[in-house]
Amino acid sequence: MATIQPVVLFFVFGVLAGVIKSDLKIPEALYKSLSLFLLIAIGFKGGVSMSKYEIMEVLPIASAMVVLAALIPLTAYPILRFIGKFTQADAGAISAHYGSVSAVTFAVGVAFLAAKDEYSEGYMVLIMALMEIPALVTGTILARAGASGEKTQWGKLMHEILTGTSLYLLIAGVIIGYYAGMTNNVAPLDKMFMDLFMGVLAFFLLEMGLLAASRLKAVMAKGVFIITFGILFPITAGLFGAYLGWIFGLSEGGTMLLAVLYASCSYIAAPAAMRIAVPDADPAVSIGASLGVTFPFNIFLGVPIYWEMAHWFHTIPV
Amino acid sequence: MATIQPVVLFFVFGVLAGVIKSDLKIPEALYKSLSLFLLIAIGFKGGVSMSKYEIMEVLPIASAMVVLAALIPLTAYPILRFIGKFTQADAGAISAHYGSVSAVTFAVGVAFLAAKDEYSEGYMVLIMALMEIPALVTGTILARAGASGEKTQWGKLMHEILTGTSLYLLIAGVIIGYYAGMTNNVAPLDKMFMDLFMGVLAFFLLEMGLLAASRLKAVMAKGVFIITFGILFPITAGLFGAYLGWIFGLSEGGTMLLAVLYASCSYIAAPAAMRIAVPDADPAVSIGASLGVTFPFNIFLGVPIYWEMAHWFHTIPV
Amino acid sequence: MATIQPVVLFFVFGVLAGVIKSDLKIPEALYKSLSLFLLIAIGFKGGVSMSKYEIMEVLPIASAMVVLAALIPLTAYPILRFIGKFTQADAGAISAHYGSVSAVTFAVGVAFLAAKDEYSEGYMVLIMALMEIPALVTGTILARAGASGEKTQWGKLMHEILTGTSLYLLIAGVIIGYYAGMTNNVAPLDKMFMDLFMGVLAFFLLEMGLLAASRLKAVMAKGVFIITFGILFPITAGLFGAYLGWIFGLSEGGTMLLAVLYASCSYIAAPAAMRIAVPDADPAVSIGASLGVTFPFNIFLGVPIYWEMAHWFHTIPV
Amino acid sequence: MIIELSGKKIMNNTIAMKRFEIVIGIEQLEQLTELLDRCGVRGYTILKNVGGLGSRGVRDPDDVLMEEENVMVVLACKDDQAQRVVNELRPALKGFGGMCLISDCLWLEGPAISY
Amino acid sequence: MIIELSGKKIMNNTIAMKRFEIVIGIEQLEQLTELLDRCGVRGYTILKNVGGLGSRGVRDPDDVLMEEENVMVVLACKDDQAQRVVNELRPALKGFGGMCLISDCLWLEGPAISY
Amino acid sequence: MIIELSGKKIMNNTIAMKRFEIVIGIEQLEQLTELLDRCGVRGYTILKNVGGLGSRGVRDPDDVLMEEENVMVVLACKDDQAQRVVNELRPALKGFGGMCLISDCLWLEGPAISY
Ligand SMILES: Nc1ncnc2c1ncn2[C@@H]1O[C@H](COP(=O)(O)O)[C@@H](O)[C@H]1O
Ligand SMILES: Nc1ncnc2c1ncn2[C@@H]1O[C@H](COP(=O)(O)O)[C@@H](O)[C@H]1O
Ligand SMILES: Nc1ncnc2c1ncn2[C@@H]1O[C@H](COP(=O)(O)O)[C@@H](O)[C@H]1O
Ligand code: NA
Ligand code: NA
Ligand code: NA
Repeated sequence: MATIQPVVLFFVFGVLAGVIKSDLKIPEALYKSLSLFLLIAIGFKGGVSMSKYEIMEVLPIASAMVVLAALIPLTAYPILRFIGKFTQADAGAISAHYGSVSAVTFAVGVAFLAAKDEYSEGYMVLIMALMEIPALVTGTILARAGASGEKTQWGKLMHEILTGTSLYLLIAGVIIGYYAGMTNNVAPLDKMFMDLFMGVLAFFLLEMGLLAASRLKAVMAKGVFIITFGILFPITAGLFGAYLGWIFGLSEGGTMLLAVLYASCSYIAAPAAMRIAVPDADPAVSIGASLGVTFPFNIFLGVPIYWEMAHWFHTIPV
Repeated sequence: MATIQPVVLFFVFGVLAGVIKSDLKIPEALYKSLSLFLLIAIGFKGGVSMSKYEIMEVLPIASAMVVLAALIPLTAYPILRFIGKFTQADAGAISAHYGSVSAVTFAVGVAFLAAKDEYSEGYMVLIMALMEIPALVTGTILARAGASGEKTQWGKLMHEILTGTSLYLLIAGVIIGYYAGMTNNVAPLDKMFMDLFMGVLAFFLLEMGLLAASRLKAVMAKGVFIITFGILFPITAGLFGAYLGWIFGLSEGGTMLLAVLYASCSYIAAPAAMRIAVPDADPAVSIGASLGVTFPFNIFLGVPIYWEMAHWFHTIPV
Repeated sequence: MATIQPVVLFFVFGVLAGVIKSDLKIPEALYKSLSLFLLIAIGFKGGVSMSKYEIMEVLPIASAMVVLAALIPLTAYPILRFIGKFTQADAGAISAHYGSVSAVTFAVGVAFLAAKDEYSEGYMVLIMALMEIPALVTGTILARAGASGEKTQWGKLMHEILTGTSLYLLIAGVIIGYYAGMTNNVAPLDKMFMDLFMGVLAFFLLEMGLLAASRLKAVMAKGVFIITFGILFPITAGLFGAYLGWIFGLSEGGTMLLAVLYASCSYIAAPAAMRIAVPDADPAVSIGASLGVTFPFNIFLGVPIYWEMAHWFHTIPV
Repeated sequence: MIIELSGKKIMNNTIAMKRFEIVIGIEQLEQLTELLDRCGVRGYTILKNVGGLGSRGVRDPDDVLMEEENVMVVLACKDDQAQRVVNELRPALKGFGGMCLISDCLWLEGPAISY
Repeated sequence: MIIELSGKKIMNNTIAMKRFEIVIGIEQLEQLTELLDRCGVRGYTILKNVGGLGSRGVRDPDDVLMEEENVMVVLACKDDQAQRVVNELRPALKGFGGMCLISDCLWLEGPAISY
Repeated sequence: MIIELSGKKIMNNTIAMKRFEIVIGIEQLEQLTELLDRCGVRGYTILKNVGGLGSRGVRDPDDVLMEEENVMVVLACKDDQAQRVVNELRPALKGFGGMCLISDCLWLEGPAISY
């Protein structure tokens, strides 16, 4: 079994600080600055490595992987609605969270591969950026279909999804990285966006730990179902992602990252979108499940498991 | 024509985010931290490279270049007053902005030279720091001479100019860099102030783009004159700067940077000074012209143009 | 005499900015972010180098050095109470500050050794983290013993000391650094926590200068005693620390760092603890002495002096 | 110096006015300021980063994940203006949530008129 | 539109209420909100990062070394509720320090009831 | 629990007072606190990072280029003190701009006296 990376220990110390009620606090401006950094840096890195392929070649495969991500909320919804007994609004909103992705989980996956010196396809970043769209739209439809009450604000929702900070900065990072790669000008920017990546991730994980700790109560209140769901669902989604990655001929690293994307769930972009699209859903539940259960599971156990999955598929003789 | 540097694309994405009303926001504390960084880093870099000359040798030339900067507002004022039909206060205040300098434009110029591996004189930073003084004083005189109303608060103004963050940190950076250079102790500080320079500039330009977008309406309201002025005036001032640089025997890189300094205009130090010295001027107009027109022009087209100017002068046989 | 390091000039420019009333300001979020960084980085660095010894071997020596730190407030208290004529509360609180340590002074000491390429024991960081405990407890006892009024909130105080940000992040950094060192995974994190250390220290010292300047008035009001105490006491404590370091067989660098720890005094953790434990003490006095007198003395003169002390002891033939 | 609530000058150099104190979510601030502009209001004060408890539960601007923030708008105006504000604000508040308190106050004359 | 202080409806679409304005140190905020919960209060507004002068001297939230911060809590409720708050708050404030001001106000009807 | 505006104790454990609510630019805050000190005021509360609209147009503390910021100062004091504050403040406000509202309030007895 793969060793735990030092960087994820920062998450542990964040949670612990919350639990023992340390006065440790991450200034809000730092948290926001770090997430800007991570989004740009992830995009930039992906863009630089994308500058080495023919984009047009990968486009159809990438699009397929994005579109198929709509299956995730479609699978999650009935489980949440009929086994979990959530309201339609909550079940739809949680589905949208699980269909959407977590850039930080992705970053932990990238760090995992880097520690192993494993190759992965740069355009996985693009897939990450675009996967939000089908997931959030599908989740919203599930939450609102046939529901009475105010009409869904589709215009506002699509604006939020398409211009939201996460998608926007990832894409901006990809384009700038791509341009820098094409014009051989990566050099002066990499000191920031590549060299410091892991250190910034460390700080961010510390804060994520604090935030997760602050959500523990909300998770506990929902009991066994949400914990079970928050662990079993990502494993299943990750398996599906790994399978797709293998089918589509990704490298082992890329296969694992696709599994991570399918398995990870959002706690920033999705809540923002759901506030607009499904205002009657309770954000405490979806954020609690996403950040309090699935996120820690993914960064500690999920990532190594998805790696094993990717590895296993790649040993299947074709 | 020289290629556009990747770092300036961050400005483009900042403007675009503003235009499409993305919820992208740079925390105020980050913006302020980045500008502290840039000022210190620019000063430090200049100081380190100054430690390689005899300071006394360059002092007379440097002083001349600083004093001659007073000609910029003297030229801008009549154009603004009589062609642009601005009030005396506004014309004077805008003149002060254009006589003053933009450290970020300078930084883009330095990055441009770095990408070309071109040498430039380190003491250009000192000139930048000091150029504010004659520009702001001249602009204030133009704005207030003969004007009725409250008396100009010269004491308060000079205090603001001389102890303002920009001038202070540039000079502090120069002195510390000079000392570090002389004592061969640059090494541990360069990882921060030199290696990260470009990455910090990237973030800063993203925010500048957002800020510029928020000023577009104010610029549009002033119409054709301000756009024409905001482009033609810096070209003229830049040409004058390039001519002076060549006359004074600067290197090609130094000549170009002097052109950049003469062409660039302020949107931080000058507004602060003008608030005190010319409270009846409308800051929206001067910041709009400076940040909405001249700044983008300079970083995209101006810098390569001033480089061509510098190059052209240096091909003149002496 | 050793040369002054460039990084401490940032402190000078911070003080100067305060004195000339520059509008230079460090955003609060930046100050807090930088101190999080410094604590983690100091811990991490120590942890990495600790991963190279057998921890169990050093534990007894380290514990002795921690416990003996309780002697510092015990020495300071009678001087403050009977010569300085402070109230029991103030004398106790100031003793606690001087028994406690300043991570930034320690960092300047580490930088001093780095510039000289001198070895020091990594576990000094652990000593620093733990020294707070006996110092703050002893100081509180001194301040409250026999005093009437509300009962000391020992539970709350111990919680504050043990879970306070400083101790917590230092220990977290040590553990993560230790783990990274053991598993040979330091590499991606060192770009942040080691390479940028000096640059971050520079910014932090700039802010410390501003803060010290804002305390000058409070110090002056207390006159000659506090200045004399603020200089002579750390020299004495430092001598004691150097003696102990030598006795315990530390390297010259380690001996010097122990002197620095004994000599330095707190202005962050101690005030927080004293607010809870000794609410009737005036924080302006203790912070003024600590930050306005002892801190600058230590980083400019103290550090080189403690180095000479360490050197001198090590020339004694055993 | 007793304040009489009769709407005329009652203390030297003061003018009787109405004070509004409105708390709403920041996402509605633009709509509110536009509404106030439409009413011809010439001055108000905005405090951001406000939290609280209300019918929608706790709203904490420091919770980085929830992104909830209230704003408080304080507004002094004359009685006739006040009536106009009340008429416009009441229906709008139904959509906004939040609250609006109204009380009497005196405006100390001196600074430029901005009411 | 004259405000009469008789405790009944006095302006169209408004309800007479009491307005509390409490300023305490942030370290006591949790205790205060628990106290208000106990009194059955259903709405209040919290402003953080507040400074001031009082019996304990100057408190400046911008002073990074002193770590002193006040909060202001604004609270509108009906008269009977107000009496309960007064009864609970008075002894607590002795420990807290700070201040509490009470005044009359009108609640503009419209938004969901949160008092 | 009806508040009578007669300046004497009217509710159990409360003292009738005047409440000042002053909004000015942050650049004048120091002058204002000095003025209040001169009047013998012993307590006030300061809220920073305030924006608003007034005779000088919009002032937005979040606009990093304009560097405009208002502060709100809330102050409770007894009637005689209040008169002194009014006398000093009125001329000063002419230079400052901004606004000052005055109203009646009750001070809940309990904490240390800081008025
Ligand atoms: N009628 C008013 N109601 C509430 N606040 C006001 C009013 N008039 C002015 N202010 C506040 O006072 C500040 C300065 O006003 P002025 O000096 O008139 O521009 C404004 O930015 C507002 O915050
Ligand atoms: N009774 C009240 N007193 C003071 N503030 C209130 C009250 N009710 C609501 N609020 C404020 O208005 C905000 C929105 O209220 P609501 O729309 O009812 O959730 C709350 O978060 C509080 O800041
Ligand atoms: N008379 C007053 N007017 C306004 N605010 C006050 C007054 N007295 C105290 N305060 C506020 O209450 C806080 C705590 O007061 P104290 O506990 O007396 O130091 C002060 O820092 C002020 O913000
Ligand atoms: Na997912
Ligand atoms: Na210029
Ligand atoms: Na010590």
